[in-house]
Amino acid sequence: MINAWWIIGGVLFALLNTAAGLIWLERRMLALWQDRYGPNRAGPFGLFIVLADTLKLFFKEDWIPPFADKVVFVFAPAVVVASVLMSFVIIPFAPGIVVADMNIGVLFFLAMSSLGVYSIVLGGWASNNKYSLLGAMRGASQMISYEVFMGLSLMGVVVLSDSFNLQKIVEAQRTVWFVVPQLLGFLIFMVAGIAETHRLPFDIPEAESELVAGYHAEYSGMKFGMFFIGEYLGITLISAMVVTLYFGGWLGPTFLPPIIWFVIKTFLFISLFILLRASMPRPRYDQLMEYGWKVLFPLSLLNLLVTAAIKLWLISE
Amino acid sequence: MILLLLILIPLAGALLSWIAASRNVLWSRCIALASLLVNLVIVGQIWATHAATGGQWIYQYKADWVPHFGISLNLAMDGLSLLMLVLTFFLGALSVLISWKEINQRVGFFHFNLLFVLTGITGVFLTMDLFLFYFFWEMMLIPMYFLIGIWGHERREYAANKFFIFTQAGGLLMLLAILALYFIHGANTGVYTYDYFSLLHTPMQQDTARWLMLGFLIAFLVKLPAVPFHTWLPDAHTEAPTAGSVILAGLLLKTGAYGILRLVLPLFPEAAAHYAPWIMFLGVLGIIYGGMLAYAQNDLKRLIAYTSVSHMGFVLVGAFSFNTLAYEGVVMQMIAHGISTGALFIIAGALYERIHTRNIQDMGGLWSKVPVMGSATMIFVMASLGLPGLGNFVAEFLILLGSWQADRWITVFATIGLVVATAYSLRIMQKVFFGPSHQQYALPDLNKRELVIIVALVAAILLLGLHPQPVLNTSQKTDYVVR
Amino acid sequence: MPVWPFVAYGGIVLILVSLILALSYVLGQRHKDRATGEAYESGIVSTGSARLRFPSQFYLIAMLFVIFDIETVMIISWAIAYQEVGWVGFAGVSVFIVILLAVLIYEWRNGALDFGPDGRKILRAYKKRKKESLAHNDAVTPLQQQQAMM
Amino acid sequence: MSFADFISLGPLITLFTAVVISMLLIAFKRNHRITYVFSLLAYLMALTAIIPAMLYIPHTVPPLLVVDEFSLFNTGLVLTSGLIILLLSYNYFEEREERKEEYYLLLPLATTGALVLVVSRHFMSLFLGLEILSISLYGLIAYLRARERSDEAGIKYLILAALSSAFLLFGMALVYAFTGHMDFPGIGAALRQAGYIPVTVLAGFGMMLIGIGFKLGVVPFHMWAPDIYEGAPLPVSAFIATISKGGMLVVLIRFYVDIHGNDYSMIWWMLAIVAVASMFVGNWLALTQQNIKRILAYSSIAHMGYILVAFLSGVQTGLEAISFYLVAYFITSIGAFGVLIVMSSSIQDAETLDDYRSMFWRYPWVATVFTAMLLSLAGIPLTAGFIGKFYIVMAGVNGHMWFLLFMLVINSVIGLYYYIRIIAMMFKSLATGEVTYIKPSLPVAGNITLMLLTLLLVGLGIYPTAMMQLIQQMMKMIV
Amino acid sequence: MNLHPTTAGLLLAGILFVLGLISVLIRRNIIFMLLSVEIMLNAAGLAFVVAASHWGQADGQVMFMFILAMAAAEVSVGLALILQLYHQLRSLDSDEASRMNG
Repeated sequence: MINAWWIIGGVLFALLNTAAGLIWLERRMLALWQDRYGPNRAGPFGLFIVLADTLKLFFKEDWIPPFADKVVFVFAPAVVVASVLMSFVIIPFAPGIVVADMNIGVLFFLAMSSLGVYSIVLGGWASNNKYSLLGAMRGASQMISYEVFMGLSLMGVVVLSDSFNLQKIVEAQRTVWFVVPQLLGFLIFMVAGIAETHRLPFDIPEAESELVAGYHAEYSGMKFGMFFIGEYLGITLISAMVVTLYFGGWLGPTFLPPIIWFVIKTFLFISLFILLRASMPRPRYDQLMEYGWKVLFPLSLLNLLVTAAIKLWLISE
Repeated sequence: MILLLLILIPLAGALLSWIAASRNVLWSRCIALASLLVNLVIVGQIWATHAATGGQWIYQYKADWVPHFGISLNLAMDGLSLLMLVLTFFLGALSVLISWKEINQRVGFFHFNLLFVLTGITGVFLTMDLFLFYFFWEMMLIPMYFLIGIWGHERREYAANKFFIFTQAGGLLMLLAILALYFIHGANTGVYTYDYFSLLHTPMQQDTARWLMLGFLIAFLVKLPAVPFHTWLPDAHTEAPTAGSVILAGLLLKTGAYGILRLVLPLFPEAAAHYAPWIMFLGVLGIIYGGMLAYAQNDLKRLIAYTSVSHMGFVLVGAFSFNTLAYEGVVMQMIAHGISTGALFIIAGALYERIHTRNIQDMGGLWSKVPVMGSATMIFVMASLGLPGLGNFVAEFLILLGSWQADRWITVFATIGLVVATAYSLRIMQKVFFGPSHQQYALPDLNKRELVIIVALVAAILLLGLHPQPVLNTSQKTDYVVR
Repeated sequence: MPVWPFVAYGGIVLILVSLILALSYVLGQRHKDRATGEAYESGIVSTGSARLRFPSQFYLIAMLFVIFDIETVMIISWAIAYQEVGWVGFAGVSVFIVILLAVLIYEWRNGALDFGPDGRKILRAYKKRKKESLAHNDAVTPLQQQQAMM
Repeated sequence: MSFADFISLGPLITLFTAVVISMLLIAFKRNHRITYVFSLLAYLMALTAIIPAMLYIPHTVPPLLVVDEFSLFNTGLVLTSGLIILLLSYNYFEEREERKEEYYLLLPLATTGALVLVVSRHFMSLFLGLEILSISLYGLIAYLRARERSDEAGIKYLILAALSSAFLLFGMALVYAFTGHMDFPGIGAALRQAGYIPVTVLAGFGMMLIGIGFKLGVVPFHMWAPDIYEGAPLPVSAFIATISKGGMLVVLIRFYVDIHGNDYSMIWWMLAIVAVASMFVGNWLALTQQNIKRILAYSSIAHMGYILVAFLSGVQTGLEAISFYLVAYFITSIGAFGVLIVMSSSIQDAETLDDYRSMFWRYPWVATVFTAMLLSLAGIPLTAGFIGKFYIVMAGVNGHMWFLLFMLVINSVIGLYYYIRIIAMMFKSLATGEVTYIKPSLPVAGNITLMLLTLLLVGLGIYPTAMMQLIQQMMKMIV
Repeated sequence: MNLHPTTAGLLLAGILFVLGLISVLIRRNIIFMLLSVEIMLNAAGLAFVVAASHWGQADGQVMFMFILAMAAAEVSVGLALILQLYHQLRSLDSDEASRMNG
């Protein structure tokens, strides 16, 4: 058993670095797919751009608009970072390497991810800017809508593994990864995850082309940076969750230690996120919402019912 | 069965005359009159057949109604009921007649209400089941309310409301008492019933009996009315249409007296005896106070109304004297008062029809113009003050004789009431028919229809005064509580 | 499971976040220009506050969310115990979900799930209008038509 | 769920299924008439479903529900009343509201709530039924969007109902915290074992009383009633006055019987005070009102007081009396509101006293019905109300509640006054040149319904035996 | 202070409840009133959970879920009504929304 302090420290350290590193990674990969250079000046492969960006953000003006609701304005970006970071406590990176091995892990994840919507609403509202407000409203409606299906799509996994505990869920995938019996659930969860993190192509709340920068139009400096970090942390979180729930978590052939498997899988999904950004056009807001309510929601209910029926039938056999 | 018929005939008449009125008003009147006359003939027949022979209970009829509670359709007729019914249908028929011209609007509904009241009154006089008694008791109210409230004079709504609320309040107290009696009887004997005969000798605590008696008594005192509860009466009588006043004074008041004779005394003899002095005192108070107030009135109908208070005082005094003489007087008084006061109201109505005022200050010197009406009035005024030879004299004389045995002082004061009666009675004659005439009215004397009515009434009152024996005989067919 | 790592982790996260905020506040530069204090609206001078009324569509979504999220809670509580309750429970939750779907269909048909203008619907309505007005034009004068519309 | 459970809960399930189906019906074909006819059929089917359910009584669906004769009787009562209200509604909504179909979802749903209340024997089902009922009612009360008082009434009811629910829930939680049971018999047993009522539980009961009292509209939780009655559409007011109160009353009776409420004088006193206050406040406030809806609201407050008197008598006759009174009161109230519905024009409801001036001469038939209904409310013979009041007084005398009875008598007389005032208004003639603005719609279905109600009213007033036997039968089961 | 956990929990719930109640009584804005009522409901829910944990039963939690569902439905209807009311009155002051009296 590794000392819990080490786990805590390790997880936090890794996460923050990943989030920062993703800035570089994303830009490099986008460049790769779009056939251009990307950041390549500072340091090897332009890696130091991460450092440069961070420093720049810290020294940027910490502007609080005079017309804004100041307390909420400052508070909002902190929420997103904190809530996403908190979500990671339940992720089993490897056997035993988990901050809090909760028996309601999945629920905790859902709870924390729904906290994220607060940062958008509060940030957008506190900015007292019309773009921000509109972005916030859109973001909020998008996120809360997709949260419903997200929770429902997860239930397929819960039914199969009979537990909310993520370690147990991973253990239950020893024979077959849940992506096989739960393909539909996986797809729904993936889509909902993208919408939850309001990543491209579902970045309706920020939508540069129509809303400038959406809910964080008035943010600058490190507060903007925190939204930024929050987004990357979100990507990581969803990837980690997908891996844990559907792709066997740390499971893998024994020639590599479990944690490496986990990291590899997670980074694959992070790359998938970036690939999606590079390749997909943005849907209209109403298309997004209607797609969710009219397609994903009934599908997720159906998925759950069919899964449970088959499982029950198998048990009774 | 015939008893049920007596109730059903006016009920059917009520509905039919209402329906008929939409076709032809005359039919409506005829149906109403006919149904009452039929009933009058029936009871007359019964009276004639059973006047001399037969036991105390002439007819009885019993059928289950709500067996669950021990409520039955228990009807019975003895002498008292018989007399009351004769009076009811007699006055009922007359009131249809007097409304013949007076009521021109909503004739069907008027007759419906009139007959409905009479149905209720018939029921009250016939029923021997306490629940049923209460049922009919309440049933009288609504149509009477309408009679006053729709066809009455200026302040009709006020009067109607007052009448309704007073009697209803009394009725509810009676309901409580009935129910208490029911449960006490049930608890003591194991038989839960509202049957009058079963309840007659219910053993109970002295205190309880007194409370229950008060419950009944107050309902009847309100109806009667005795003095502290009388304030609804002048209003109701004054504002009601003539037929309504006749029914009120002639019949509704009698239900109160009937209730005392039928229920209060037999059910709670000891309690009644215990309170007798106080109640007799109330009676005397009514006699004198009512008479004095009557004297002070200027409104003719109001004056007559207060005389009722005074006369009913005699009933109260007589009823609580606990001897046969007084009881016979009471029955006699009920009938005679019904006829004489009814007649006075009819005359007041006829006058109002002609000169459109009830204020006696505006009248005077009418004798020369309407001598027939005047002489008729004279007869009834004399009856009212108790002139020998007329029904009221017999009644009051018997009552005073009876009460003398019970309480002398009461009797003395009651006799003083007679003096007051003379004063107010003569005032009517003096102000209306004699004396100076202030205004010149061109008014016709009684027409044929009115004449028929008046003659019938005069005949009745004379018969009562000169040959009271049949009535007295019949009234003896009742088991009075004597001590 | 010990609780303290969780608490410690949470504490560290909080400290970290506030540290970042504080640091940027301390380190950040300050300046004051003519338009610094104005809201950014793509270069146009901003008009009024942003405390606007927004479409009730958003309220509708909030209601939908609240209702369906609570349904999710119910379903979740079944999902955790579905083995114990067996087929009976399954039947129960099926009924529940069928009702839920019925509600969804109802809202769908009533247009609660149409978040934007539906092009086809508008086109259909337009065509209908046009047809009607053509039919009208044959029979009535424009004045009458105007009156009819009023 | 066993087969017996299904059959026993048949009426409830039928009605609820019908709600779901008619929701789909509305989704695919929005048509007032179709929806209306379907709802009528649903009520009829639910009523029919009572017959097979009778085979299995008494049947407990542990732990939440119990189907015995008492609940089946009240199920029938609730369903019949719902049906009648529905019959009266068609024309009313046809004339007033553009989107009227949803009414036929909400009304059966609210009825379902009442049905759940009727069969519940557990806090949970009590709460569920109450909330199904309440939440549907919010919608129903505010249904007429064009009318300005409608959503004011709705929001008022919503906040107050939620508040009272909170009280009810907290009270339940306290009781549960002490006894460890949420089913009524369990609580009763636990209390009996303890032998006394601790302060916590007493506080719990008190808080529950607030919640229940609100629904019943008894003093001092009555403030909402007149406003809501005035603002709500008339059929909905009829619903609130009857089914909503009746359902709650049934639960209250079951709860009180199961916990042997009469053994604890504190509970008794709480209810007694409420009863007396309800009678007085209801009647006094009704005296000065000019709006008939408000008069009916206050009168219903007073009637709840009367019912509580029978309730407190603690004898079996009392429970019978309540059942009978409920039947009479349902008929009467729906009838009275029915008259209001029939008399209302499409522009405004006929609600002020002046709208009824001389009504007897213009619409004699409706006026007769209204008179009959008012007399029944006042408890005058030949009407069901008379027998009902008689029954209550009988129960009171049987239980020696002399003081309460005395209060009841006084209040009956006060009550008489304002009922009579309406009647008197109907008989007044119009002053010359005066016109009434109400142009009643007088729909045929409404008139037929009213006729049936009147027949029922008079029928029960003249021949109550059959109903009494039925009630006596079922009361043997519960006590 | 050495409180039994159940007592402490109930006490907390009670305090929440009273706070909510006071807030309902003094607030004039309908939305805030609604919010306060929600607080009261949640206080009741908390009391249920505490009681359930005291007896080691799940009933209280189930009840809490029902309360949650009911509160949600109530908020939905409430918001709709408030929107409509705002449409008419242009205000959410509860004194404004009190045109009926008598």
